[in-house]
Amino acid sequence: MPEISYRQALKDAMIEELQRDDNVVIIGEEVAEYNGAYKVTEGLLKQFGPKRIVDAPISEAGFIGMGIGASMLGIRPVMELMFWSFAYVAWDQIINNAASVRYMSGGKINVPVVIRGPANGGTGVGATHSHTPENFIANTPGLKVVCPASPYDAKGLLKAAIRDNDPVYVMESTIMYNDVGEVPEEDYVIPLGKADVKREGSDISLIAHGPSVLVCLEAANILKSEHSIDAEVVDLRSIRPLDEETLLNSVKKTNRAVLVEENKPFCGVDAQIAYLIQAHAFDYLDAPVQRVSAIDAPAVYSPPLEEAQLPKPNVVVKKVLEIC
Amino acid sequence: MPEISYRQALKDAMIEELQRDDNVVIIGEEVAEYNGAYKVTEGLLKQFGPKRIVDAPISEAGFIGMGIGASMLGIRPVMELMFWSFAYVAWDQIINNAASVRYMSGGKINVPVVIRGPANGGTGVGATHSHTPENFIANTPGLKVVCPASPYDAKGLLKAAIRDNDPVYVMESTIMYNDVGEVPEEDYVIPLGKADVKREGSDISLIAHGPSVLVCLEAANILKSEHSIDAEVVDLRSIRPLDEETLLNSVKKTNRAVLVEENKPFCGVDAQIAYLIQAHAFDYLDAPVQRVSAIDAPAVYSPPLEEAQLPKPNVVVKKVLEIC
Amino acid sequence: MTNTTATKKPGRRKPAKANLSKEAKTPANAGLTDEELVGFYRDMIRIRRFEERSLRAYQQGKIAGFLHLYIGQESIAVGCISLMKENDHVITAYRDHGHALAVGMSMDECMAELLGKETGCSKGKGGSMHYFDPSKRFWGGHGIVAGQTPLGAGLAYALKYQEKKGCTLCFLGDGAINQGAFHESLNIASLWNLPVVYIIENNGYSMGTSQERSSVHPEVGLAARAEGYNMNWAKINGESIFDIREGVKKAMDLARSESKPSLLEIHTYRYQGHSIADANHKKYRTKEEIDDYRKNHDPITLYREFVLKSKLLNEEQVKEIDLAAKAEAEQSAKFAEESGFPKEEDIVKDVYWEEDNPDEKLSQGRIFFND
Amino acid sequence: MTNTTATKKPGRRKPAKANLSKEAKTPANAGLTDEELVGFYRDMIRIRRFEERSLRAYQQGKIAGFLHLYIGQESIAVGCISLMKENDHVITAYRDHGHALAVGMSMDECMAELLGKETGCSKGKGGSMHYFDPSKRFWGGHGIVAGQTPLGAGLAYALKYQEKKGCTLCFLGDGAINQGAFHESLNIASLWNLPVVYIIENNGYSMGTSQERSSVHPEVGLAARAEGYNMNWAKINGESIFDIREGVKKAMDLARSESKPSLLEIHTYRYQGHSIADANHKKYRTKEEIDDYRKNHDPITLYREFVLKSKLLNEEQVKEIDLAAKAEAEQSAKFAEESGFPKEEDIVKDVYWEEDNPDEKLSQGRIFFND
Ligand SMILES: Cc1ncc(C[n+]2csc(CCOP(=O)(O)OP(=O)(O)O)c2C)c(N)n1
Ligand SMILES: Cc1ncc(C[n+]2csc(CCOP(=O)(O)OP(=O)(O)O)c2C)c(N)n1
Ligand SMILES: [Mg+2]
Ligand SMILES: [Mg+2]
Repeated sequence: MPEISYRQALKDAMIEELQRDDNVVIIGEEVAEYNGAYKVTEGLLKQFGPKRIVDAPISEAGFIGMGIGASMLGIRPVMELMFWSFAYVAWDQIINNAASVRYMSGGKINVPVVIRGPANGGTGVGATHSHTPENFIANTPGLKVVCPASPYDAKGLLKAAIRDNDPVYVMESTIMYNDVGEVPEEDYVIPLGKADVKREGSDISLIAHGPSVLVCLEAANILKSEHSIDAEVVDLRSIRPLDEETLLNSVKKTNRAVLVEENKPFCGVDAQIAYLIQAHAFDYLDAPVQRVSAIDAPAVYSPPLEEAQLPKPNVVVKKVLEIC
Repeated sequence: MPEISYRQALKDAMIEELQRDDNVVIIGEEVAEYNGAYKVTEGLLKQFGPKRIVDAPISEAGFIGMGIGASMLGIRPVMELMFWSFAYVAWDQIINNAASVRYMSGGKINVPVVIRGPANGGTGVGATHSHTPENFIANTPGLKVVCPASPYDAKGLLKAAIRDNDPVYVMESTIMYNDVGEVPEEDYVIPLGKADVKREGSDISLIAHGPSVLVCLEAANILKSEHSIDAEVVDLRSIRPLDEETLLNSVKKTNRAVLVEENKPFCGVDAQIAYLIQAHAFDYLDAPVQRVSAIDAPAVYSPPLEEAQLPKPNVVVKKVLEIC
Repeated sequence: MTNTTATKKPGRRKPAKANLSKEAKTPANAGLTDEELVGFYRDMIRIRRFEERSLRAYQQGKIAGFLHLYIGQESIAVGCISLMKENDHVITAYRDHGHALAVGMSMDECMAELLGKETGCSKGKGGSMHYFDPSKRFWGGHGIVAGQTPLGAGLAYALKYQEKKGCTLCFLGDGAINQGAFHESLNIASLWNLPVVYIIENNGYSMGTSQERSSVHPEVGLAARAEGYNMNWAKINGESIFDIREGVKKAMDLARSESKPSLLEIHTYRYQGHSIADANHKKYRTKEEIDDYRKNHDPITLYREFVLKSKLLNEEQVKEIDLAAKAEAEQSAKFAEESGFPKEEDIVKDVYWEEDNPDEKLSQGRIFFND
Repeated sequence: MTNTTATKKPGRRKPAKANLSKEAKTPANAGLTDEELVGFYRDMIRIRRFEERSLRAYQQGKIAGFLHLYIGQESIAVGCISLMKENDHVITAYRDHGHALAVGMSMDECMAELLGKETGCSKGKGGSMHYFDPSKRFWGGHGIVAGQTPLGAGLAYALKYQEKKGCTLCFLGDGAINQGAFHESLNIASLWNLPVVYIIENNGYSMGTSQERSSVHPEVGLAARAEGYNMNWAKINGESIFDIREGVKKAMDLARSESKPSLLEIHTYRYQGHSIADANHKKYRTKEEIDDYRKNHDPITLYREFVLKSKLLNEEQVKEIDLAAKAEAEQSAKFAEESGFPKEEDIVKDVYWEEDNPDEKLSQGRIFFND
């Protein structure tokens, strides 16, 4: 299988879906002539022309709302947010319109939009630019949200998102854009709501999504080599829908769980996962579910502090050792 | 002690703080000449004049951002959102500016704003108007959020919020505005972050905030009279800061907890509370922490369905019986 | 910028007195058949009678939440929507009953929606503010002020993308012009030449706030903000359905033929409170002002005079139409009351397309999170 | 609407060639002392040398994230801020180094902030986009496009509320005018007569998007959108610091004396990429365009010619000032490198006032949620 980057995987997903369906259109700031702020859409304008690949002014509420409206008539907009942090200027469109139109119309309308872009810290862009709102999105019935952590997942999930008839929000990571991994050449999709056991293990379940999956894989290596602890790493991939079965099965096997995410702790995604585990695997738990989240402050700029603020393998290891 | 309504309690809090501090100013849509969409600010314009009580155009991002800016120079704006649902058109100001300016300036600036208004369902206003974003707010370091459930709490918490030098968001409930309760005539504040045991009990802890507190009190009565179960009802009052001690002590005493809220379940406030309980009172728990939340869909309009969608005493009772 | 209509009178208090007999001869109206002309009367009266009946239902406690009545503004929905062709679409705010009836939705489904019944146009899930019927090219009914304005641009975008010669009518209130999303929409619509016609129904108030207390704008009118976006605009006297049609048709033609957007401001008035819960509505405006509009500027009264004067209908026929509208409204109330409420298990339906179409479902996993 | 300055030339490609000797005699400039005039040169050069040095530090990998350089636009920050009096305040976007130095923040604290050091103006917590110094009445440094525009209205609101005769300068970019929050701010500022001067630094591009591809506006200029809000506006040639001072002073006077807002558009140019990571910046514009600005329209070069021609300084003195600025920048880099990083435990400081002032703390309970 060829190895390609996470960025390329996303781009390939868009190319294939643009080719498959004339109604797919890419809209966002700097996606066309500039080739994408993070080059995820590089070359698309050249290949598909300005009708399909559209540069938007800095009007997120305007162009995202516009995409939602267009989708009601059958267009399938894939809209890039340069950062997911900028979703907040368009929040009403994202939360009220995209999520509620189907419901409030008694099911007469659907809103097949995709909103994608990076949502991560760790790149020195400070508090205004480092939000990770997958917990807010997953809180909102009517929306779906996925956080791919590998090139394979990025392509398969984005393709599934574009084909989905409900609004699906894809949260990527600028830190992973250059990561390389195996991606098949054939057409494939990854169903939303299917977790992936990225490493099998028997002693503890490390459950994560997005870039924290990589942190957990590293932690698992350390645990194995330095502490002979065999950790299972479950990558949620999709937050809503959620593969509850896979994560519960893992915990039922290992009897312990540490949840890792970049979200801030209060009502982060892992608050919900922790609740679900204790609710549905209570009798299997040998220790309380533990969490590693971003340190609870706005995203700090100073590079060494920012690194310290985000989940790190050694912190995960420490948490594991507390309950193993 | 005189009995006054929740609405009057909020108004009295504002009157007292307007009198105490010349920098307090009330800004919002229809707060002045119209006397408030829900009459919470009735009479204030007459008493304090148009400099202190200010009608805003329907520009939530504009006037709330303006209040945040004014607060940096020492004004203390108390801004009304006609519904907290409308926060979403101002979300960037509320989440990025109010929460991060202190941090990003290295502590040189503070932002003593209050944003208040109702956040509840149950009044037939549909999906766009029934959001309860206290979980989103509490997720955000830099912000504080309280949800008073009685006239006494409403006054004491709002006064504390206005005196606070950090941004404090107050979530009220249109359903409780007419509720009456004892409120002292003397000046008092309720420290943020102090929960209130609204009913003592030994068999189970019902933990709630906002209107769900009243649901729990009713449920406790039914549990007592029909099932001889003695429930303790803990009203969080403040979500961030959070009185973890009180809620943990309650659970350590009763060994069981049902958490009740109007939030949607995924990453609702109670996801975090459940996590905290299992993390810090694991060995005390005789059963998994259970939750009763709004039924997981956008807020439905149809009155009987809306009633069914929100937490009800009988559903709480049923949940309790499952684990007692 | 060109200004497509001649009616540019500023000021709320003194709208131009319409002259319908004259205005009926303008290009957009001259070719109307008698049947169409009578139809306008029927359509306006049906809206008014429907809303009067709904007001009664509200007072009887049968309707929850808000009820934003359109009474006084009927000429706008009927006039504008009468110009719609096959590829034209419409979207509006929460004051949506008039538009819904004008596009041809039935009183039954509209009244049932108010009562939260499963026979309602949104199965009882949307309520008064959230009517929808895509089969009639009616895309809501939106509760967040100006929240529909980017959606309106999007409907127009889709038309253009699909190379359909149509346009979108996107209605909003005078208070809504101060929402940022609306300005973003104006820039996008003009920048990309989207065939959307934004129509401000300027009834002079946003809740209890008069237009002057909420918006600054050039003296000629608030639609003149369009100039900042190089956009065509016009100000129209809403008491004349013919003026409305004349002004709106120009904008719709511009959209259909050149794919250019417009911003129109139609001067109108609401007699009721902002919503029926608005008990204050005689405090922020004078009784005289309301009475003056009712007596001298009511679009239906003026139109009735026109149809009588031009002998399209006689007194008897006018009464008949009125009685028929009342009976229809009454019948819709009966229909609504006799309809059933949706079931509790319906709460989680219509949330996700996929859950409602399990045969075509591709996702897996858990999607709802109550235990 | 009145239009306070005479410079209304449309079009990016051909800015009016400034004539500084003439413009130095306009009312706002005629009374300037030699010291002040020399000061402008020094201030502009200091900004440029600082940023050139920071660019080097960035290339050496010492700065994280973005670095949005102001090179080419220095006359604006220096010209505008030179007009500030005791009760005037300033706020801007992420391209904020020039404004920070112009208000008198030190190169040391600014460079240290870029390197994320505890000696930085925001203790290393804000970074390049988020400089602050309220003691200099400088309120940031804001990363979200147009997010500072309501804040700017708020600073003006506070001044008015406190009955201080001052004004707020709120800077934004040409791409920022399409954010809704900005429009809401314009309406509020004009409706309430807030003493705020909005200054669009129109450098022709928002990232890689030329002004024409992002905004529609009247031919006379994008500041003319102000007319939609009955607001004073003007277009100014940014290559002349005197033109800037002349135009901005009128607006500041209007704000201070009549408490009226303005929207100004200053034509300028950036030579570097949008941020230093913008490797594309020679693709979306021609090399000729950049060179033309550098050669013929550079505000510092033009000003150097002026000070030489008017004999305020001789070649030698000019060079000295330049060398001093370079040395200061070099020294700031040394200072920054030698400074320490904040400590890990500082991450949770400066979040809440109350936590930082435990003696005055009134709240109870848990406020941070890591275990
Ligand atoms: C963003 C937002 N803010 C506030 C409201 C509450 N609200 C509903 S209607 C309304 C007044 C709108 O007035 P206008 O746009 O003139 O329309 P009209 O009601 O006159 O038809 C307000 C303030 C809302 N629904 N959405
Ligand atoms: C709401 C929002 N959307 C997008 C961005 C990303 N972004 C940062 S600067 C910029 C371009 C702004 O251009 P302009 O306003 O002209 O200012 P300039 O950079 O030219 O000074 C963009 C798109 C952002 N920071 N905030
Ligand atoms: Mg109105
Ligand atoms: Mg620019």
